Amino acid sequence: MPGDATALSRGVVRDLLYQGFQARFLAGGAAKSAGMPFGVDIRTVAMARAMRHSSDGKGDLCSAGHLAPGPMLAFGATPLEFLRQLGRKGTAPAAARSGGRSWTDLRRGLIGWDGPPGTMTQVLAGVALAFAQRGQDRAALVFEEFAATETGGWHEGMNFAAAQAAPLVVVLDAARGAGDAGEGAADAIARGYGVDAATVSREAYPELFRTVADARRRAVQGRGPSLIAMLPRDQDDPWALHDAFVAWARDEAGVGRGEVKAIERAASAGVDHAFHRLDKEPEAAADDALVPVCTHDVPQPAWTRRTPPEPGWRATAEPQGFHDVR
Amino acid sequence: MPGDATALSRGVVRDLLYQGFQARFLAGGAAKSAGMPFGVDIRTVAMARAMRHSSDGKGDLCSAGHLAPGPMLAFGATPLEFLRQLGRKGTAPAAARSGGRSWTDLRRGLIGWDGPPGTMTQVLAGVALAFAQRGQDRAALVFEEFAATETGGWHEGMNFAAAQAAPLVVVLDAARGAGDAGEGAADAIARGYGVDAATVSREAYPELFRTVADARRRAVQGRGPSLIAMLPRDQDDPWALHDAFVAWARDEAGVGRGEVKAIERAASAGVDHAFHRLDKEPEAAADDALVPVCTHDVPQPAWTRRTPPEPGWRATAEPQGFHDVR
Amino acid sequence: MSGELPPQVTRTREGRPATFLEAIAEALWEEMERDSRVFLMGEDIGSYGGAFKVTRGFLDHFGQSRIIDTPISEGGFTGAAAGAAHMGLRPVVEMQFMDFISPAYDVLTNYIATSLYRGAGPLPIVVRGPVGGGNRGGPFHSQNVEMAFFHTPGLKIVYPSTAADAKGLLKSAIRDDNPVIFEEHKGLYRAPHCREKLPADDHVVPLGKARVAMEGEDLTIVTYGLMVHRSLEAAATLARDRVRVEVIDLRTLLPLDEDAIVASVQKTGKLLIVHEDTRTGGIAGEIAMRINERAFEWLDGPVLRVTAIDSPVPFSGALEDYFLPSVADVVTAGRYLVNY
Amino acid sequence: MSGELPPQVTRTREGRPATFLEAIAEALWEEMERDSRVFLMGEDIGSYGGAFKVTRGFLDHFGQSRIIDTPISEGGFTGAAAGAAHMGLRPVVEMQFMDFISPAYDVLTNYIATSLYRGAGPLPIVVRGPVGGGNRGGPFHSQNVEMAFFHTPGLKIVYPSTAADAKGLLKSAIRDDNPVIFEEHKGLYRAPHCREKLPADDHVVPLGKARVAMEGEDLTIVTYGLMVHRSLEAAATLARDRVRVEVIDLRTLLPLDEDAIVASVQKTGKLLIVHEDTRTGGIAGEIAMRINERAFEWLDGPVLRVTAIDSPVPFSGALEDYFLPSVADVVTAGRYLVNY
Ligand SMILES: Cc1ncc(C[n+]2csc(CCOP(=O)(O)OP(=O)(O)O)c2C)c(N)n1
Ligand SMILES: Cc1ncc(C[n+]2csc(CCOP(=O)(O)OP(=O)(O)O)c2C)c(N)n1
Ligand SMILES: [Mg+2]
Ligand SMILES: [Mg+2]
Repeated sequence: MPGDATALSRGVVRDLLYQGFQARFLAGGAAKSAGMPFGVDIRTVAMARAMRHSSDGKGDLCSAGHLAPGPMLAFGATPLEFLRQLGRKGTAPAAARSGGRSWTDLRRGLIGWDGPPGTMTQVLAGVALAFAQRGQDRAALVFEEFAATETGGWHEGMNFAAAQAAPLVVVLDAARGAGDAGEGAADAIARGYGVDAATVSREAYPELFRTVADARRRAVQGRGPSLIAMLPRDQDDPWALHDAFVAWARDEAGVGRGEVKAIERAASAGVDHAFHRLDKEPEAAADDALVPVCTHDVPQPAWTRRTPPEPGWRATAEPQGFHDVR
Repeated sequence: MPGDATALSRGVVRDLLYQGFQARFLAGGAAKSAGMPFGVDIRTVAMARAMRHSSDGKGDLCSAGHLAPGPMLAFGATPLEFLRQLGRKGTAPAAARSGGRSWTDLRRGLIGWDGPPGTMTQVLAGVALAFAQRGQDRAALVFEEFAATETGGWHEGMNFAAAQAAPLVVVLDAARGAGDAGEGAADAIARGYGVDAATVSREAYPELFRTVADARRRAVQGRGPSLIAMLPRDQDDPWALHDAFVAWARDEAGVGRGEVKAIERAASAGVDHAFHRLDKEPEAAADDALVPVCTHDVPQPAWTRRTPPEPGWRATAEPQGFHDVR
Repeated sequence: MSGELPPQVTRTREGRPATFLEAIAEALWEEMERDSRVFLMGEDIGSYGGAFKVTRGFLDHFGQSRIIDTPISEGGFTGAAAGAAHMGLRPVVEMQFMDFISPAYDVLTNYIATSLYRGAGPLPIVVRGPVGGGNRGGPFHSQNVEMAFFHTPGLKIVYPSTAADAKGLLKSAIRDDNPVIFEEHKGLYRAPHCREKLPADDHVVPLGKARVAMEGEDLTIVTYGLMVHRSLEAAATLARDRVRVEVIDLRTLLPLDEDAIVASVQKTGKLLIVHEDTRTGGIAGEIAMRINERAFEWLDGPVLRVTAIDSPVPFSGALEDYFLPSVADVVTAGRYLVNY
Repeated sequence: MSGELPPQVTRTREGRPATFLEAIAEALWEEMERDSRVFLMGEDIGSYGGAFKVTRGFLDHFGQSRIIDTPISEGGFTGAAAGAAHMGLRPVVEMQFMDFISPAYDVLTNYIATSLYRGAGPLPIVVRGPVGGGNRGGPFHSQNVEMAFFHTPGLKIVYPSTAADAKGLLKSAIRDDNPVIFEEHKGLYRAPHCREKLPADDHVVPLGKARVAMEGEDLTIVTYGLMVHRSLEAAATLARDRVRVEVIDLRTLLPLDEDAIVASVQKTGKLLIVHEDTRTGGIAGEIAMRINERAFEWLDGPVLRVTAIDSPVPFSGALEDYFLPSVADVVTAGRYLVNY
């Protein structure tokens, strides 16, 4: 395992605990009202840790997808941000104009999407193309639900990345536990594009990390994209892998029992603080809906609704009865 | 080779000769003015002969694609129809409202398309689905240019056919001689869908026939679609395979030298006749453009153009100066 | 086939009022019973019964060959529907949310809509699914899709506003030989005020004919879908000022029932168009144009419109409510126009 | 990089008049020289030089990383353009024919158009290519695509009518931070009457501003693209009857230069809209609506339109000519309106 295993493990433990505490929020019903299950899968966090993170817009890019937004934690998203997003707060990314469990912050390498599967493989292929064009040591990572492979859009993105040998790592995510990704499926698909493939199942953290780190290294060396499929994890206990990893970090990766406890306390306090603060934050303001859709548009309220027609547009008489409704 | 080899070979010889004589039309410039090269590839004709033809709407269906419309001959299209289509005659299928080298006649099993590649794999997958739903002994055959595999639409069609085990045979056509279909490419793609694959190169007629006949048999038995890739043929002499086949039919398949000559004379006379007749046929009439786009629409000319506005629509004065322009 | 009928298709047989959603389910069920060529395709419509449970119980009754669960590939299975229609079947395709019709835009506009014109024969296909905002679904689960297709000759577009119309129009759409886009507003699916007793006989409402939802002399409101209800509410408010509003429910957007609009405007002289869809490029434009062409002399004021604002559908409830046209907006514009 | 410039980008440097197509090539070349973030993607644009040879010689000069030959996957490479734009590049995407933009409909309307609103930042992407009929291309190589996108907030649509505008507007589109659909009429590409000397300095024409192509007092014709030329011909015919026509060339369709149209209608009182695109759901509707909203009192006659008929573009020349709006059609409608 490359780099400082202990430090990396420490980071993942932190991410995992954040995820765990956020789950409370869901249990409390807030996510239900937001209409979306919140996937938890240690493996996605571990994999995202194998990328190069930075908060200055010079690191790797990651699209965490719909299922398990854990990778966003690895890329610097905070619990408070998730809570704001799910809670539709005015302080949320994009002032709650867009939903989902992920949002975009290009400086931290976060790129979010709440729409059709497959699209982000196209978009991240283009991101990766830009890295390659500039000869940068950067790569893109996209998590797609396995069903994305059913869409033509995903194929076009994958084929484009392969044709351009773009530094892209595509993970087919089974975080929601769907039994789609049969053993060998990713291999078969990858062969059609002539790209490398791997399948991960219940591997321990070092293997997960190494699989992505290897794919990333090949990618930035110009050896093209890779396709990594996750096999579904145990549906019965979504936390089993999670607990196993914490145990591993503590007992084998040198993080230590006391340190795990300390991280746990800090994460808990952080999430508590976030909840506390969230309560005081305002809902999005109604007319935030009016922000421009193009960069230099002047937002124009439709005149029959909130403002009277332009003066002079009618020559013969003053508008009447216009202001008495609301 | 199943069935009566001699009779089948006889049919193919006829188709080939038709193709050959039509090439004269192109040399004469008519196809150039129609803006399209006319692909000639014996192999597509031979493959189409392996399907079940009928003119009562109960046989197999074939989409010959853009490249080599030869398979349409096998399904009963006549040289005169091709010439009308290319010549934009009013007698052409659909009165020259749609172009391309193929058109639709469902009774004969012809289904044409002049638009984006990939689409017909979707459509024929649905045709095949209908056959399967009714338990009929029918299958669908689609020729796509190899580039269709780059489109997401083609993947969605192929995946749908595979998921439904629809009786569909997909041929990736290299008739225009493009060097796209590398050995093994179809295999690799087919694996992703779990369907059977084959590659044909310069095989003699019996092998071409057998490949499709086998795929058809598996298909109607409910064993799903097949993907057949054609490797590019010799670019230098597009007629080499053609001549080789005629020689084979004559010398080995029992058609006989005299008989080949007779077919040749008949085909030549038929094509001559078609040219002759074509000359006398009218161009499409301008207002054929006005046929309805929905079944029971009354076609409505836009009133500001060919007809005056409805009487009474203007209360104050008669329209003036309306009829003096054209 | 199992003997028991799923509850959502039995309301009319039992003489009970049906919701809009149940009316849709009844139409599908009855047409599948009536005509073995009709079959359904869509994501999770089989054992799962569909995202909104419209087709719950259909798989058991009609079997796998007529209730087809598809991969996520709206373009691919809509293209397959075209092929099945060529062969004489009558596919009804469900989009899980109509927002997801966009990957099928190519095959719908290029292949399916042009088929008759190209001499390839008519394609009797219905593409149906939930549309519309107010559900906090954000930009990808709230769209109205009519204007993506309104410009394409060869397609029909239907958008019912009542349970009875939903049933009658869907039956007509399935029997129509042409491709029909059929929009069902999520806000009507289970709305209590949309629950009504449906005619017990084979209830068919012809395509292409608008409905006068309320008669009046002073102002014409042309609208459709959920906005019919908003407009009727606004009309009730205006009635308190003795303003008599005529509300026309288009029911079919393409072909547009121009005659019905012209007749009403010739009576009232004032026209307000209300649509939930965004403003620029919305259907109000085509209606204004047609009225200019055919009834300009009868206009006693400008043709005006109340619509959503020009942006994607926002996620937050406060933003979405602001984005959508409200009853108050309709009242404001209506009063303005009446006093013009 | 090779020292010799491809001929189609040197007309202005050599002080010679350029065709519309050469103007496009010059704009691309100059913007690529000026800004290393600009790059091109499309089918066969590299060594083949593009279906219309717009980019002939570009590959040699700019190299493979900035002239990217793509697979046939309009959705996929348009999506990739979005990613590259996120990273600060400025992709210019060529559709071989704009008809083939339809597989990219999903990613353009859902991902790209909504990016700024979703807080993901603006996406400076130009999608350009040949449009329009009259080339005997049949239904899949002749379409105008503006109405597929006109309804989508977040996109801009540009449709130039002259060589100078083609160059100036394309440069503006590339510099614009928003996604722009850029339509180039094939009938103008090599039209001799469109050949003109272009301003030798960095010629930029702002988006969103219409142009008065001819001044007049009696009738306003609002139009764009090839129809500007048809309308000017019609205006010349009408001038022989002393009818003074004002011809407005929209140049940008979205955002629409409403002020320019209103100002003209306030002068003439009569408005005729001419578009090559099919009739129902065409842009004429939105213009009629805006004029109703803002200049109804100035109208001395109905807003009328001359357009193609409601069908796919027919293949045969005779049919296509009938389908397309002609000079005579514009004269007929113009005369009718002036005498109204
Ligand atoms: C274009 C498009 N079609 C349909 C949907 C709706 N949709 C979202 S996820 C999903 C199913 C995903 O299946 P899978 O990857 O197997 O995940 P699972 O839900 O089984 O865990 C569907 C149909 C969508 N978001 N976009
Ligand atoms: C959606 C779409 N995009 C682009 C085109 C234009 N087009 C037609 S054939 C073709 C190239 C086909 O390549 P290939 O299969 O390799 O055939 P070749 O021309 O090389 O023989 C292109 C780009 C199209 N018809 N449809
Ligand atoms: Mg699943
Ligand atoms: Mg090729």
